[in-house]
Amino acid sequence: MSEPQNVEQLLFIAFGIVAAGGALYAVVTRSLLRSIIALGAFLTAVAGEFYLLAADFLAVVQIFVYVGGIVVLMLFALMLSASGVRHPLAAIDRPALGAALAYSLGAGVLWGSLTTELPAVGELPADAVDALGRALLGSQLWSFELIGVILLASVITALVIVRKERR
Amino acid sequence: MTTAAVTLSSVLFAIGVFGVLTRRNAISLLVSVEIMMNAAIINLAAFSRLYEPEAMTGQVFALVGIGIAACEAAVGLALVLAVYRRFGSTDVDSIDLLKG
Amino acid sequence: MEVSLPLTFAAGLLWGAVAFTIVGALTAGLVLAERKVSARIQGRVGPMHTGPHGALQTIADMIKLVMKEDVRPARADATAFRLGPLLVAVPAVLSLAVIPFGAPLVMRDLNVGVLYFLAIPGVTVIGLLLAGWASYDNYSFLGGLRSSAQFISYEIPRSLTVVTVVMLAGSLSTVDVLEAQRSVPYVVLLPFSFFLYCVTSLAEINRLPFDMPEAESELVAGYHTEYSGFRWALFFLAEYAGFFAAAAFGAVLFLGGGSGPLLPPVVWLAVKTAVLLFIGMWIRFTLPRFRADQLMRLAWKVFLPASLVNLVLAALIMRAVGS
Amino acid sequence: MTAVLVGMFAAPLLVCIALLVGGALTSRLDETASLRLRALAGWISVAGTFTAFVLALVGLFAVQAGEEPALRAVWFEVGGLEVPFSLRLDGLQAVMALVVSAVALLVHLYSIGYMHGDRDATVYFAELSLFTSAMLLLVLASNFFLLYVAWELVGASSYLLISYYFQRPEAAAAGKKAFLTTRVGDLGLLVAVFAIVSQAGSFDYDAVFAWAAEPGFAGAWAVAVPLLVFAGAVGKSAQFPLHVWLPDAMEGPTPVSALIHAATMVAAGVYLVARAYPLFEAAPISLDVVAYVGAFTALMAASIAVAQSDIKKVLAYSTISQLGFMMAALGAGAPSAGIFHLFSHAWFKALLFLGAGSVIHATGRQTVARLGGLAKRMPVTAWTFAAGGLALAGIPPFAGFWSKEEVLAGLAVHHPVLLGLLLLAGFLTAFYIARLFFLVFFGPEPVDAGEYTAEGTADEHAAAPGGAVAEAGHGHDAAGSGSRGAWSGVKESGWVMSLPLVVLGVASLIAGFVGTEYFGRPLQDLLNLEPAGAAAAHEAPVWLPWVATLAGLAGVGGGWLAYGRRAGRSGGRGFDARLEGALGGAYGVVARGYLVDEFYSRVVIRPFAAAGRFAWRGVDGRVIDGFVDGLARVVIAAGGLVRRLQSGEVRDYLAAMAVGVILVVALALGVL
Repeated sequence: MSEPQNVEQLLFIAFGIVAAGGALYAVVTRSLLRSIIALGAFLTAVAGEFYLLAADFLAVVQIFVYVGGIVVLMLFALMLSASGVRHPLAAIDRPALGAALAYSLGAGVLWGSLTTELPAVGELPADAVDALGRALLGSQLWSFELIGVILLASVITALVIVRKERR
Repeated sequence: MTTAAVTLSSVLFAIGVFGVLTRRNAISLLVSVEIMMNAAIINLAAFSRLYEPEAMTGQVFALVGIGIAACEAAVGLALVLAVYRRFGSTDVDSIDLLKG
Repeated sequence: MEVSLPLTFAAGLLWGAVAFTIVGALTAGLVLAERKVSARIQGRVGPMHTGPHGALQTIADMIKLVMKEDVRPARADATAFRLGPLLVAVPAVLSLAVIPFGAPLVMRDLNVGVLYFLAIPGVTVIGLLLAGWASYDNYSFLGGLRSSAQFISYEIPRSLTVVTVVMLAGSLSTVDVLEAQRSVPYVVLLPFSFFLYCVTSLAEINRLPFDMPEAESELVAGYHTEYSGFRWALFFLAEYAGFFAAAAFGAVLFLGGGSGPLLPPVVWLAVKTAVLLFIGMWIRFTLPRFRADQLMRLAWKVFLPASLVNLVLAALIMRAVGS
Repeated sequence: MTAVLVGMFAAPLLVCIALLVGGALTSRLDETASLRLRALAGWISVAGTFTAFVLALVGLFAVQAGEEPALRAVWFEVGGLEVPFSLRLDGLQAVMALVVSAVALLVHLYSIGYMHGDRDATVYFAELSLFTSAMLLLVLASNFFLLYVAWELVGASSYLLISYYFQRPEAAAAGKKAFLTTRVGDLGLLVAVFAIVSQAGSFDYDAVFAWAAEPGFAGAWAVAVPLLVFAGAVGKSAQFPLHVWLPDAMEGPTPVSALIHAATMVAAGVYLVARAYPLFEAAPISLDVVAYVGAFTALMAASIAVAQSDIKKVLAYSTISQLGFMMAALGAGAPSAGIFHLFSHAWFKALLFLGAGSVIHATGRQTVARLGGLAKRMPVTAWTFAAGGLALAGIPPFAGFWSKEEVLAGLAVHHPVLLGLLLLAGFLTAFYIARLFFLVFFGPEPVDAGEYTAEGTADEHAAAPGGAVAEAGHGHDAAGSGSRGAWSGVKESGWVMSLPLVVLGVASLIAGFVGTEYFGRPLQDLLNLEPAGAAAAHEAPVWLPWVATLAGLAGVGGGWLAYGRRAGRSGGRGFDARLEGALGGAYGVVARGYLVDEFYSRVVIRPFAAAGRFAWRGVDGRVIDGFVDGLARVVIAAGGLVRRLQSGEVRDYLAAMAVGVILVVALALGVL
């Protein structure tokens, strides 16, 4: 299989613009709520990118976990900690420094990725979900188990942190 | 496609860094960090699709990344709530008891 | 695949428009049906004046709603207030995309269809929270928080329950799941899963006996207290779309979908869905409401462990039977 | 037999551990259980000691039957040196083990009554059991390393017991003094052990003695090693010049004085010399040193005892004096006579101490001048005390007579001068014990309780053995202020205290026979210590026993004349005053132990303290602290500079981190 089609590329770029726009808005807006909604839009756009990259499973998981989970969690946190809900956030602080560092880091990463020699293109398996499942429970079992352990640990940690102290 | 994916990822990453460096609110920081995570995950998915489609390693790691992002959000937001209870604010600048 | 992708997007837009229309019609029908059923159960006659036996009552209601003034509380956050109903309604409609209404009648046979069906409604939580919060009203806010907490809590046992079906079918595609049930519907093989699915689905779509979030007696009308007119209609539509989607999906997962003798698949699916819908309404007008804390305790202390046990047992039995 | 050897010291040790652990647990968890444990502690440790006693008896019979139980294991190895853990029983060790465990058993039993109601009784019995265990280990050890370990354990537990009433500064100071003074001697022993292992290449007794018996063993080592060993013995057995700690050690509870500072631990020095006798034999000059030190100590301590006003001090100096007798016998080439005297002394001296304890327990007083007329109120104590006193005075047929006679006989051949000294010491011994007996048990009862109460509680009651006694004392004082009869509340102690007195009284009467000709000298046979050519006892002049007995009778008679005869009137206390008047300042000097303590304080302690102060204020305070403080100041200053980097703001750290990441990326890309 060759490089994917041009239309797909166009769609990819279109989603990319949505994603970058959402991300930018999320970072610069002075309303925390809008920031989170923009994050949701950004994440959905990224899910679209995943779909275009033939990672259907990843796309759905992105919606499931990120949009349905993390964004909701952030909204909860926002609403439970009343600060920032009704009041605008502080203005962007030290924009010059942030921009300079962000620019150099992004440019460095981009340059590094573009100049790296990459191996030849392989074949996409017929049933990608099947292959992913086999990888998860086969060659990559270790990462699968590990993420399970990390999830358990973080669940317990979050519970311990949030629970009210007993008197 | 490679160029597009890599560019998108770098741009998103830079945006995330910018947010982390310039925002004061703890939840904003988490938002920015999630953007950075996603930039990395896009790279994983893209390289998995474009250079090693049959091995699925990239996708597996993207899943791991999403899982870690979920953990991070859970623990991070729990901390935000704890900090809010303690300091009455979610601004990270208000938490500076460790000043040297 | 090469050609299909852009086409899919185009088709998706078309399907979306069609689906919205269909869902609108469905909602009208369902509301009428619900009112009639409730009247029947409570020994009344229900709406009788508009159309024969009140058949056009809901059409009239919808026209009224669309034409009403759009009222927004003065201190409400405008963006969030507008976004809320949309984020609730759109996913409810979108989740219908993977339901196979019959061999050709599936909008898209995603190879992760089942997962998609579970994931997309999760987005509605954002809408609920936004709607509840944007209204700048304590009842709405509490209603929004309760709804989302309930949704998230019941999403977990529901997903775990659906996993048993996926395990048995060996695929995440809804079409494949249907294929696998050609001989025996899964309700026979997985009765407990079916039960869990029905109960958790009722909870997820906030219907009685799990309609705590909008308990009139304590929260006025929950997160949509401050809504009126078309936006309120969207919530209404989303609720019935969700009800319908859950029933249809249940029919697909456990009752063999469109398979059946003589009649075309669409009819069979409609019949099976209708049965499930009727059961839902029946329950609504029969059982009392749970209290908020009982509701959450039920989710985490009963349904979550039950679904886990169910999952493990199903896996063990599958392994033992050997396929 | 291995089990016998191990069990003998392990039983009290286990009791000690159990009591400590149990006490620690219960004191934290449950007060009722703690009290119950405290009440039971004495019986638990009696059980442990009884086990040891039975095992010691078994061992003794086995040795008598010709067995030689032994046990040897490698403890650890250092370099090429193998340090063994070895135990054994031969005649000497079996006798010692029996004496130690028997006296320990009686003292444990006695302590139950004496310590009744004491708040820390659990700790007391744990410490007492620890001592018993350590002492038995010391006796059972068959190599010098283990001997030294046990030696120090004994010292440590002695320290603990002397300062048992550690809330009182005197007791704490006495414990410290005992520990430090014996330490001087212990250092000698330690050097001796080092010298032995470096020269003989082994710790084992047999190997070392074989090495000492070699013809090549002579010269500096041959003299140095026994003298260093003797230094240890001098410290532990309170011989001149290291005797100063023993009188102070009377600050401990009286049963402790009986067990440790009369019958067992102080005898360890004597045992050590007897044990290492082959080393001494190789260098006759070292034996002479032992003999002279012993005889001198015997006379000096006996003379001090005459002028003491505290019951326990009299007995303490008496102990020093008697230990001098034993040392003299050892040095004169009659080791079995020395051990024989150790054997009989253990019984009657323990008896005297326990009798004194009984008096103190009943009255709460221990100054002779404020006691009197107790014979009527405490008959058992009085008569057993009399038996012990007669044994000490060397009046036949009491035990002390036979063993002292042996000692004198051993000296008679080669050391006529020392014989004279010891005869004089024997006279003084009889005199001071008679004085003590008459003053305490006869004469008028002290008239006043009220007059002395305040002072009494201040200085005498200082040594009071426990809460119950204090109550008894106060009760007596209260009664005394009401009626003239000062002793109206005083009565004989309970059976747990009387029984040991009676047993020891009988032992004081008969224990001497095991070493006499009439019974075939079974003790000496068992000990089998006599050097090859010695048969000293048989060569002694025929008149010697008569002279010795005469000296004893003269002493007792003199004591009766001075203190007993006029008991009805002035209570004999007047004689001390007359003696003081006659002797002038010399009496005070004697009473204060010939000012040895003062001498040490001037010559040793003050220079050391001055040097210590210089090292503390001058060297440590200025130089070392200055250096350390300077370092700290430098670090603080540097920290003050660096700490400005720590703004405490997360985003500053994040920015710094971003810079770091940029640097790493740049490095990875090869830009830098």
